[in-house]
Amino acid sequence: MKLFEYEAKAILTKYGIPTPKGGLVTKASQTREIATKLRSPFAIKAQVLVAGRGKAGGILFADSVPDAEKAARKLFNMRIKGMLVRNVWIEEKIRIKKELYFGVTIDRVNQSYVAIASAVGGLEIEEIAAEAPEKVIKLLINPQHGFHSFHARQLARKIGYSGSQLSVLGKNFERLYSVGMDYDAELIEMNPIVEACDGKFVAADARIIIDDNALFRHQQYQKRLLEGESELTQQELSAIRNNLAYVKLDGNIGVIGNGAGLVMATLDTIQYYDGRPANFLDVGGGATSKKIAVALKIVLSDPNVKALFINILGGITRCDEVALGILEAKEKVGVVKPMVIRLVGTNEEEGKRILTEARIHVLESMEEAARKVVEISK
Amino acid sequence: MKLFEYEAKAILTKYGIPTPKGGLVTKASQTREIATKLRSPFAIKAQVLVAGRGKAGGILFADSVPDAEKAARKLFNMRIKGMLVRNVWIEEKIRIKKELYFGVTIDRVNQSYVAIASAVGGLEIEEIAAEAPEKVIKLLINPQHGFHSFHARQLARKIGYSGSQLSVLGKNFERLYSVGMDYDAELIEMNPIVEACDGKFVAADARIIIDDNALFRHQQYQKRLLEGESELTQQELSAIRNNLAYVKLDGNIGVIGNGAGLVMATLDTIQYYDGRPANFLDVGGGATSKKIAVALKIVLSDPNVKALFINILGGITRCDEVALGILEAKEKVGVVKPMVIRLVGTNEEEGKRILTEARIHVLESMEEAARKVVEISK
Amino acid sequence: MGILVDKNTHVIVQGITGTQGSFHTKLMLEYGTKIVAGVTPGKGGTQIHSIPVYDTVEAALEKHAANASIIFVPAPFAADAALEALESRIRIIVTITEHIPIRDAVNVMKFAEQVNATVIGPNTPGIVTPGECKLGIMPAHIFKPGSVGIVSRSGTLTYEIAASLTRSGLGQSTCLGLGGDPITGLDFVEILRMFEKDRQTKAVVLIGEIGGNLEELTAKYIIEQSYPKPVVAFIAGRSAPPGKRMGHAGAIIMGKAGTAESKIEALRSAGVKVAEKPCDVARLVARLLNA
Amino acid sequence: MGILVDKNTHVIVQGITGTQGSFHTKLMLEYGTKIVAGVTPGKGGTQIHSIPVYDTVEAALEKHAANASIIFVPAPFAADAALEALESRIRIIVTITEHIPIRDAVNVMKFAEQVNATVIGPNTPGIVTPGECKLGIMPAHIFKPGSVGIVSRSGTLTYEIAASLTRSGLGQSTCLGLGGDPITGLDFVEILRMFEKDRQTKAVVLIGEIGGNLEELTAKYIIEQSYPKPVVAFIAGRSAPPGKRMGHAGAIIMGKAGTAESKIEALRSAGVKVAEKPCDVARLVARLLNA
Repeated sequence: MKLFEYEAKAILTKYGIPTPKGGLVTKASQTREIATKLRSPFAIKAQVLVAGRGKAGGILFADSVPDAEKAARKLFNMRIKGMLVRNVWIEEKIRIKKELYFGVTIDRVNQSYVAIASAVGGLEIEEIAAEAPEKVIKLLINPQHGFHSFHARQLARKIGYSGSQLSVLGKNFERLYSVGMDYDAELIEMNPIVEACDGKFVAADARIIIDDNALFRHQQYQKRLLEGESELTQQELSAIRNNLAYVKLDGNIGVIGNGAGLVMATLDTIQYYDGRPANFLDVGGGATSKKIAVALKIVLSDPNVKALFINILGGITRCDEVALGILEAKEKVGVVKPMVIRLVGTNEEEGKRILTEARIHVLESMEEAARKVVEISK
Repeated sequence: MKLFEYEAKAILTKYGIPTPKGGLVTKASQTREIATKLRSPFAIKAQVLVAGRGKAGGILFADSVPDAEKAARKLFNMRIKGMLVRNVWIEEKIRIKKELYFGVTIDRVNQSYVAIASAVGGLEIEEIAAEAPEKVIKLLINPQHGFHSFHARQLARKIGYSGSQLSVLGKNFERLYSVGMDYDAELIEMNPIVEACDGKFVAADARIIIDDNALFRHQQYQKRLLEGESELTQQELSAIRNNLAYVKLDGNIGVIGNGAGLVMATLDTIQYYDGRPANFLDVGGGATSKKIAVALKIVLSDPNVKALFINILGGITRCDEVALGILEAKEKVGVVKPMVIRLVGTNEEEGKRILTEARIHVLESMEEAARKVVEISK
Repeated sequence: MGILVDKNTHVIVQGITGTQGSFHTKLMLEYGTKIVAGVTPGKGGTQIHSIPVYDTVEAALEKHAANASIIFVPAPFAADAALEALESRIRIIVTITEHIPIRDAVNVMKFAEQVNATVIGPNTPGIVTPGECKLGIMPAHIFKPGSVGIVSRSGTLTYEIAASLTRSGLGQSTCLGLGGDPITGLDFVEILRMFEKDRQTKAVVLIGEIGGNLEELTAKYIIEQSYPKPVVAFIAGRSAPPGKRMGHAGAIIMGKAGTAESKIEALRSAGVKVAEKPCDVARLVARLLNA
Repeated sequence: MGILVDKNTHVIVQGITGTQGSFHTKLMLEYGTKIVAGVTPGKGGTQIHSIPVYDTVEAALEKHAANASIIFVPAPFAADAALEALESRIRIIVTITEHIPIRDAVNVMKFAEQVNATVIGPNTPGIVTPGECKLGIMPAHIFKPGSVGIVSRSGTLTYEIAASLTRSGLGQSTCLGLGGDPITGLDFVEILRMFEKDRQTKAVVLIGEIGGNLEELTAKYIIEQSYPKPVVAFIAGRSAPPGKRMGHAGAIIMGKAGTAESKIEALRSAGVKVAEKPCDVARLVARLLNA
């Protein structure tokens, strides 16, 4: 789960990491009130959960309160990479001497956390690594030993700091690591953390992605994700609430299957036959008829969908139960779009019988089914 | 630093460990108001920082509010092992089925923490261990791995629990461990943790000793120790505030030295010659004249002191500086009691000269000096 | 023989009394897996499918000898269960549970590393050495003993491919899922190493997917070691967009890293035959084994 | 030779720019200790007594080879400094700092154990192998090379006894303080083992005190191993009351545990000569060495 910049900054502040003084604007008309409490010049930033917000025009600057208000109005009327701007964060603009990067994320190969610091900041860390790999310093963290002050100082030194700045910058690294652990962040970064002209360090932008699987330990944010604002579409939200894995794509063939790998392979096979999948939807293991119904509803709520492909490999899941589920779902949801169903595995015969009797054609081969649904979709 | 029962219970409650419903009474007249909010019968407990409070009559019981008030009044008029009762904790008395013990403390030999559980509680754990060693279950904790739920359940099982009680009891053990770590406890125990007649578990008494060296991480308690109520005498407080190690004893020879081992050996030597030390006071390394002055003041504030023994082994500390310190201190504090000074080590000659000129006799042998001060004290 | 589990594997089931744990215990017993005890805190003293249940792993091991554990414990408590098994000197741990927090998984893996234990999963269908031992939730009937080793990041897709191998007469030595999470106990390279040593295994099928760089590292390993057994791969997620998790927490393309193209290219340049579609795998394996 | 430190010990001083660190660096240099670098975060690039100072241990070791560290860092940061040295593969660490929180000390000791390093202290006067290397804060002039190994839980009391040995013509092989805290890196038994192997050491002086049961365990060890070298002991704290910390955090009698009587009795029954007063130690040692 991605946190908004203003949420992330509030947490950083709580942990003693300096961030620019600022305030959240939920309506453009509030801008004046908030801006007058700050010192100009201002940075006015759209609160959207997309990367590359800056390049997309989501960050504006203003020298006066009226200009700040204009900027806020402009942002509130924007869509950034398709996302509506619902909130704007206004803060004091920092006089930047240097932009740095610091973050903590997962190192999959080493089954560990890794701290990353860079003397270049402001860009995506992958871009920095691509352009100047020698500037990106990594340190593996054994969570049993933790990330200590001296680790933080080692990194601060390696990105070029010494003297009291070394200790101060290190302290901020250490604090960010604490935030990351306490909030189960799979990614946390200050990008950039800025060395201001006065030599002080300020986290000018912050990004936190909480591990979805750990959200039960962070109920406040889980609640916000499911009930409040988020980057999720209605379909995505509905999927999360029903424990379905759903990803919207831009084709016209709706896909439902059981198992992430199988569904990915189904999309690939559709594409192999020149079809265009409209989504990824994994119902998981042992889905009930209710779950299948919700899945159908979500997929069909996409107006682009011209045909449906349901690909079930009954293992522990029994095909007859799946068949009944599809029938029940079809009836409830009122599916009118053409469906191609591939159903194999445990109790396959019984499942096929049920569907065939309901005049739904069932195929055995995933490839054949894919070819067929692509044909229909054209 | 020892926490009062009511402080410890407040922390336990914060961590979700059930404790009896109760309230703090700072004046006997408040008892009625607090007791009426509770369900009778009541336990009324003197808040003093001494072990064996129960045996000393510091815990009373009452079936009605008026009786509770009487009990509180009685406690407020008591001294328990010399300690004045300043606060009383009144709580709902639990219907006890069984008293258990759980605590976490330091295992010096294994350089580790150790969790201790026992199917017998209510007594000091050392007594339980002496009487029924087979009932005391120990589990070493590697702090890098932590104390996990399953560790807690292992202990709960070994003291005789199963079923849902096993998990509930284990959960309380786990929480107490968290308190211990979070508060830098060198000892934390629920003694007893009670299995009530309804099968639930309640921490009927709780003890927390915070590692003095970690108090800087727990400023709230450090402040309470130095400024508020505590078990410390004025001398002890004054010593702590001045970074001196002071322990009151019941003899008549005041002792000041540098280094804990040396001071202990000094006391032992005094005792060896049939003298009785009035205190232990270690000024530490490189004490300034100011520190020596405070030390003298603390030692002399004990009216039992008939003679003083200052035993300094100048190593890094220079004897001449110590001599000047003693003179300065003597003047400031106005010492009139006889003093025996043993001064050897770095710049010994100069030190002796300074003191001899001030007509203070200086000895070289610790044994000789001890013999002499014992003689004077008789 | 196969790798990791066989006839001599004696198993405890952690979380045996839950719906999943109980159901799959029955199926594993039917398969012939030697389950000696179950563990569910608070359910000690009961029985499930005639298997005695204990409150702690320690208690179970006081009465039974076991060298492997399979975990069905709910995600918030699964890491604790794994650590419990590890501390009790169980050295093969199959973690079926999905949705375990990353932080918890990292702790388990570090501890396992320290004590030299093998963790399969989390979020894995498990491991099966056909005809000998099934430690997982995969359907039994799709496997048969044979000479193909299968290692996968997926569940049902593995069944799809295993079933088609079986239909083509290609039995399996061992089939296991690494798990669909970003942090899993094993990687492809470790399994390739085991398959290399296993006499029964004549060819390896590797089922990868987008996310991470395990497949690229595997390609490197195959080149560096001149891996002696034929390898056929299928990589799921060619059509996946960047930045989206495709069901598995680990299946995500970050920027330009973790794409199917990158993996396929790396494997191909290591001489691995990469199938275009799942159904092509069996044909490629057959061709290599007959070559 | 002596134990643990000698002419080949190359030292970094952590916390070299503080009052204590700077002062004792000077004294150690005067003694001939080979100090190669100092570390104080934020003071990198400066010099103290001509010794270059670095911001991190890592940075110091990029330029200098060292196999020991002595720590003068203030208590709240001392454990971090010890871990830093340990992670940089320094394997002998002398922690002079006192008042380190127990939790921090436990972490350091566990890590040291894992990497097989030796931690002396915390709250120790350090270690000296007379004539070769002084890694500590003890006054230099009271020692002279010889054949008596001294191991102690105390500071000034050790000086008292060492000085009286020296006055009696009994030089020392190595003298070290374990530290006055409840959690210290070494115990008497480990040092006895080292002194046993050290050819130069002919007799051992053990200076214990109330609290804990290190002395009792040592007595047990001496009996079990039929320890071959004569041991003389002094135990401070016979007159200490129970439940009070006598200056050292570790010097406390808990209930009936940790009394001087218990220690003295245990040592005597192991054949150790226990001195009644500090000044008796030298005489007992002389008698044993001449026997």
